[in-house]
Amino acid sequence: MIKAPNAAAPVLELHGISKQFPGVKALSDVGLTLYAGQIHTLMGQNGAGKSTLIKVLTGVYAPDSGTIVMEGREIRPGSTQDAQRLGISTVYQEVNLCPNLSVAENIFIGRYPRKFGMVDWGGMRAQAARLLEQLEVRIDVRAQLSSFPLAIRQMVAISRALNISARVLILDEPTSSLDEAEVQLLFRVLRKLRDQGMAILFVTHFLDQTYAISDRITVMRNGEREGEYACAELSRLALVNKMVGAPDASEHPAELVHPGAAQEPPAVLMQARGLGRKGALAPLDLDIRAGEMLGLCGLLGSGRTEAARLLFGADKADSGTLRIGERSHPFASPRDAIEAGIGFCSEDRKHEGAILELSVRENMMLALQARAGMLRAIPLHQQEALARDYVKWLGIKTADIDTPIGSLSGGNQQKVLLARWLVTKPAMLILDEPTRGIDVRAKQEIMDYVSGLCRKGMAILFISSELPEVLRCSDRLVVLRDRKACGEYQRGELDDTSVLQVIAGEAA
Amino acid sequence: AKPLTIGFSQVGAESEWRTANTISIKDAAKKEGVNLKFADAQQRQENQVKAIRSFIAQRVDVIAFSPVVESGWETVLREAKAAKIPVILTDRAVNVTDPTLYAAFIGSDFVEEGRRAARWLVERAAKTPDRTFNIVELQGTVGSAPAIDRKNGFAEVIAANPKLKITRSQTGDFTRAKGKEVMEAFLKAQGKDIQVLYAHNDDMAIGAIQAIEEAGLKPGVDILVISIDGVKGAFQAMIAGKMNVTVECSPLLGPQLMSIARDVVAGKPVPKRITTVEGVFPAEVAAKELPNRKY
Amino acid sequence: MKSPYFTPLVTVVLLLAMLGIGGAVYPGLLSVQVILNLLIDNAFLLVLAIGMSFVILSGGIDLSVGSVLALATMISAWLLQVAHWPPLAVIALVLLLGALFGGGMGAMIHYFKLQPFIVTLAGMFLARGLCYLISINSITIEDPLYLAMSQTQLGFLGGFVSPSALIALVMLALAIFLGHFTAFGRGVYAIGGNEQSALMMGLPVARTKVLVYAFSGFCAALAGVLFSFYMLSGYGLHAQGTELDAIAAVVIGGTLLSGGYGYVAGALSGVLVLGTIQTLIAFDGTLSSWWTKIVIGALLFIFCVVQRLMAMGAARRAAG
Amino acid sequence: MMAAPVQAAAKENATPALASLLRHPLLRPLAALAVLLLIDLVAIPGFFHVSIKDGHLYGSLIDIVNRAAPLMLAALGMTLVIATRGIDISVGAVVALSGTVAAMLIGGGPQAETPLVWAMAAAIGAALLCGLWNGVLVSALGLQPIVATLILMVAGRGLAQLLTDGQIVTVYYEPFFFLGGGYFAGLPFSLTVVALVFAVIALMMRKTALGLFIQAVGINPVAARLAGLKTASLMIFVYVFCAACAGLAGLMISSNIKSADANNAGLLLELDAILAVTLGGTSLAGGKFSLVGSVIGALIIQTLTYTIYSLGVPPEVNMVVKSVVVFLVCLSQSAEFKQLFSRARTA
Ligand SMILES: Nc1ncnc2c1ncn2[C@@H]1O[C@H](COP(=O)(O)OP(=O)(O)OP(=O)(O)O)[C@@H](O)[C@H]1O
Ligand SMILES: Nc1ncnc2c1ncn2[C@@H]1O[C@H](COP(=O)(O)OP(=O)(O)OP(=O)(O)O)[C@@H](O)[C@H]1O
Ligand SMILES: [Mg+2]
Ligand SMILES: [Mg+2]
Repeated sequence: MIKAPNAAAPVLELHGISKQFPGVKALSDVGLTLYAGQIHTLMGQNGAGKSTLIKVLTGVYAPDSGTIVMEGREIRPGSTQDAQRLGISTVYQEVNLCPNLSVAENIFIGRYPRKFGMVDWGGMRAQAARLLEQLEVRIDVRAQLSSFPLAIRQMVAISRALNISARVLILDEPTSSLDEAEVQLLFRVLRKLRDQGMAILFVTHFLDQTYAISDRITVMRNGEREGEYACAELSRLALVNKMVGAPDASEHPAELVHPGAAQEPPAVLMQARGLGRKGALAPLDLDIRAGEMLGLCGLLGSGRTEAARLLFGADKADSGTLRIGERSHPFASPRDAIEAGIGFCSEDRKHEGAILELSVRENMMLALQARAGMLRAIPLHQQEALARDYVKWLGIKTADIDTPIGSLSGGNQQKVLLARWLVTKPAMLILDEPTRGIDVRAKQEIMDYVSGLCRKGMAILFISSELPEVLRCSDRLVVLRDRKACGEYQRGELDDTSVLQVIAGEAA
Repeated sequence: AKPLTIGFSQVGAESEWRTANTISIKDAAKKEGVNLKFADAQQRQENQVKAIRSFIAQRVDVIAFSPVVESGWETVLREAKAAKIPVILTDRAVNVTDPTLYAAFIGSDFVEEGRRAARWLVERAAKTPDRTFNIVELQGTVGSAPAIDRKNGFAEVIAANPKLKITRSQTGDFTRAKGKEVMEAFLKAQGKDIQVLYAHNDDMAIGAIQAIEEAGLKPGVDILVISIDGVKGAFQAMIAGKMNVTVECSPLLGPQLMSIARDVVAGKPVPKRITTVEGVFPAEVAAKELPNRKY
Repeated sequence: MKSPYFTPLVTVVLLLAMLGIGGAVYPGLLSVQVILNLLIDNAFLLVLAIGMSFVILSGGIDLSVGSVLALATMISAWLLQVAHWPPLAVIALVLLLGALFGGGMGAMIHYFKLQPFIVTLAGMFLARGLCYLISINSITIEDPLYLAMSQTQLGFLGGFVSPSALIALVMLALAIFLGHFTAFGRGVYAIGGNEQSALMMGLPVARTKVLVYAFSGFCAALAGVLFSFYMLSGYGLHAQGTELDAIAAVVIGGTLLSGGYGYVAGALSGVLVLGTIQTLIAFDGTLSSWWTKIVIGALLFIFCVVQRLMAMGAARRAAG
Repeated sequence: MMAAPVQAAAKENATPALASLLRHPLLRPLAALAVLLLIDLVAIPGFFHVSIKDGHLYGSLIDIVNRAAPLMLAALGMTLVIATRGIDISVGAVVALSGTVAAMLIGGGPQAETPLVWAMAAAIGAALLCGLWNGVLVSALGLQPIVATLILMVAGRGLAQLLTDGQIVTVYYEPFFFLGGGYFAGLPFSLTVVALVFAVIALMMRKTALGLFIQAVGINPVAARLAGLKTASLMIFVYVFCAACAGLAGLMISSNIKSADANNAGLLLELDAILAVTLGGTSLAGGKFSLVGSVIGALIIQTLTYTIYSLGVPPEVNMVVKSVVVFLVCLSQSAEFKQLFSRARTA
């Protein structure tokens, strides 16, 4: 293909890619062009077809039609292995690593450093530690991957992709569970790679990140390519409008006003005193009130997820008390907590949330049914009605409520899992990164919806690595640092800059 | 004197016959004050070899065993010989190049049992010279020594008689359930055209008898039933007129084993091959014989 | 499920305890030869378990190994006794056939996305059936090399071991190397951990899976060769139900049946545990057939439960 | 592969309803069964002949369903265990144990020493205990299902033999024979029992959330726990249920042969049950399962066995025939294989 002489030749071109899944046209006639030394961002709503495009490009799916041209030659990667060999290195949306192997192996498996024809374990560990150091992750690289939280796993997956000396690097929502600081580190590395002449394809739902790093943006909508734009020439508002395909969508709706915040603090629903677990969380005191949204914030690994799990009884606390209603001891199991009217939406949707082969409806009904007990089956028509309602309210893009959740896009799976807890109408809901991987528009809508529930009296414990979101939504904020609570703030006491100082431990 | 210690490796407990065999040996040992080391091989030869090795390690006075199969004993028997422990075989023989590897073999001759069963049938057939007999055969476990030998012995004798013909032959794994299942299929496939059932053991015969009855035929009358072993159940069936003959294969080797073992240890010469005395019991003698049956 | 790495160690400790108690109860149990007999008598099982380890680590299962073992003895015996082939050629051919048989099953499992359990179950029937097609009788092997391998006693610590035991140990060393120091071995672990991820990480999943079953088939054939040294015969009923022993040995040795977790060396401890249970029973010498079964079950139970409790305790201590 | 011609022929005039029928997961096991029966139709004269004898139906087909009944029961129980990602290899031992308990209690006389109902209840009780044992080992202690049930597989049969001293206990008490040998409405009573058990589970699947819970636990136990399922009691339940099915199967088998054979009853039944479950399209990796599929799987196995007997296949070839058929049935269920096949045809 002949390009204007002043532009560099494209590294990778996709033409007319189409892909049909049973009942869903995921991609129709999509094109994409990547240039060396550029970062290209792919934007689109949940289920627009971004991940599918990437999977077609890297040989996971065979396209129904279309061609892929790399450096002037047509390629047909039949597997990820082929793609890697051709110089395309990918981090997929769901972290695809082996939980049973060590961190170091996960980075190097497939291309081990060798010594005397054997795997050079020592060398490998040293290199792995060095690679992770680049992203300021300091962990024991010999430890099993499964012992680390999602964010760390995400970093490991990124390190793995970075270490493949590739011509093209593809990152599908790598930042969805990372904190601001980690994102900045990642961007620093990406920029360096770009300057070395690598072509980078990046997917994110964060507009800030898009504008911070992209050179070009391709917008997808409903499996089609809406258009390709130079980053500098596209305003945020225009971008969002192009994604949703509505000319009148405004980017920021009115700031949320939370009437509960101004009035008398309502009754305490749950009270934790000295709740802790050795090695996971220092004893924590926490009051959660009905009708209040309590934010937990902190850095990666500060212990937010641990706190949530202890409150929910997913892990057993080894110290402290938990008072809710009549009971005064910590939950022994999630079941206990659910019976007490608590819900917990985990951050790790692949391992702790979705039951991939079951349908959207079944996934949604699971917690409700568990609470009703096995014998009292919710009648099918009622299940269907509920599922349809939530599919509509949360804008879940699915062919049918009986589609297996595994064939939904990542963001839509997340919405289904959120619905699983919303249908139980809990007294208190713990949301750990509930909007992970959900697109800008939907995120706002979901948080508004949740805030609405809160106004009606539900207590919500909200954890998110997106500080602005936490600040915007929470009535009260508890800051964690090094697995210890280190401060409590009312709405408005912290702003975008001071919160950073607090969580980083630089006196507020 | 120190009591005699015998290490005995049994095949397993796959049938009543085998259990009777075990009991006979255990009882005889107790009666004679012999210290018996008993090891059950759960039907596996390698377990028997392991057991024999452990007997050698425990330095028993005599090793006895009922081999699962005939072949494959050379090495371990050499070890026993090197340790100067005499070996006595029961029930089944072994194939070894050096016959001094074992001192004696007490047991039945499976081929002969097959022949006896056939001879009974030949005599019976002689009474109705103009009739032909279609025989169905229920074999034992495929590949096992009694199955192979009983089949061959039977086939050898009836080969001479053109009126006796085996029309179907299938394995019933020596069990009642399988015997019944296979016989059901035979009856459907061949209808009324079966005159004789030859089963390699009584258990299969008893199962098959039920199938015959359920098909509306009279076992023992419409279909002659011949089998081998001579367990109590077979005698009861014969008394009820449902079975025609059983060829004895005696499991009661205990007393013989003990006395041979004593002789061997004492250095007395013993015959290499000791065949157990076994009878053929047609239905006519069943009622009289039943009270004498020990198994 | 979270503490597979403590299990192998616990297994060894328990094994020693079991032998110690056994030695105290049954004099003569703790002699050098009895311990070496554990190796001699279970050499073939160890080799089977090694192959099985890889299959299980990859998240599969191979039920055909016992039958393939029997088929290997049968083919060897037939080639030696009836076709009069030279012994080394026989061994080479049998090993090759075993690997092909396993590889064939592996290819069906991978390319046609069939369940390992059912494919290898059919393979189990097939191999056993092929034995009977060769002969339903057992065939005694009289080849001098086999006789030598069978009867040679290599002196060791005052006792002796058989060449087969030595071969099995060499095989174990090779397998440990293969499992922990080669790309193939690590690929097996990765596939067992998460096959989908392994595929997405660009590992040669197809090749590895087929090779795993080929390796297991090879091990089964090698076990067959060792077994024919041991028994000097080929027989269709040899080693019935051994696949279960091999699986049990691997699992007792600390490998998770769901794949991905465990050590190849665990196979040895698992095999020794099973062997020790049998030895204890043989030394006791008073158990009837049914008590033998019950006691095997009870010992297995005690062993597994203690192993599990200790592993859980260790995990808790490590976490705390 | 065996199913291919049937499907290809049907596809030509496929309406949408038919198309969805063709994609139905049960189609393939059914097709395999149909092909087997077709072979019987051609090769075995009178195979489909069913007559009336003593007021009930009589014929090969009746034999097959009657014989398959215990296997169907075992397979039904096994299906739920497999759906939770487990496996139960102690089924055969439980069969032996329950048959033995009943036969021992009834005794060898023409009259029952213990009332029949009590004897059967005791047998099923013993089976339930076995299931509880397995379930506790798996769920409370976290042993791997295969080892946990291996313990009972070995010891259970030993226990049964201990009860009978290794002897076969023959029963002469007539009413006991009805369960495995009687007829109800012209059909084997065993079939009625299977139908009842099936109806009970099917009803439970429909009217309670059991099916959903079992699948959830089988696919993602961690997520299931976090959603508030009682994973431990569910696990115990499936093992207890499986053992109860096995216990019933054991009663049926011993009733059919009018004796309890602790040594051989149910030997290797677990393998056949697992085979039936897989042939029915349920994955051993847990999750989605099909009860009807397992029943069809059991029928396939029994039809195959019966065909081998009826065809006069020499016993030494049995295994090879069986394995080849299993391979073919598996391949016929593999979409990948069909692709290969059609690609070869177009090329
Ligand atoms: N394996 C599959 N089977 C069936 N449908 C699928 C499959 N994978 C994706 N889809 C469908 O294809 C469409 C595009 O999904 P894709 O995962 O590409 O979306 P996405 O743009 O990455 O969304 P998100 O932002 O939520 O990750 C969705 O409607 C989804 O339901
Ligand atoms: N930068 C880091 N360096 C080393 N270890 C880290 C780092 N970040 C997290 N960890 C690990 O994270 C674990 C604690 O994570 P936890 O789930 O409590 O985090 P969190 O506060 O919920 O944050 P997030 O949800 O963003 O992961 C510890 O096991 C710790 O070893
Ligand atoms: Mg996506
Ligand atoms: Mg977290």
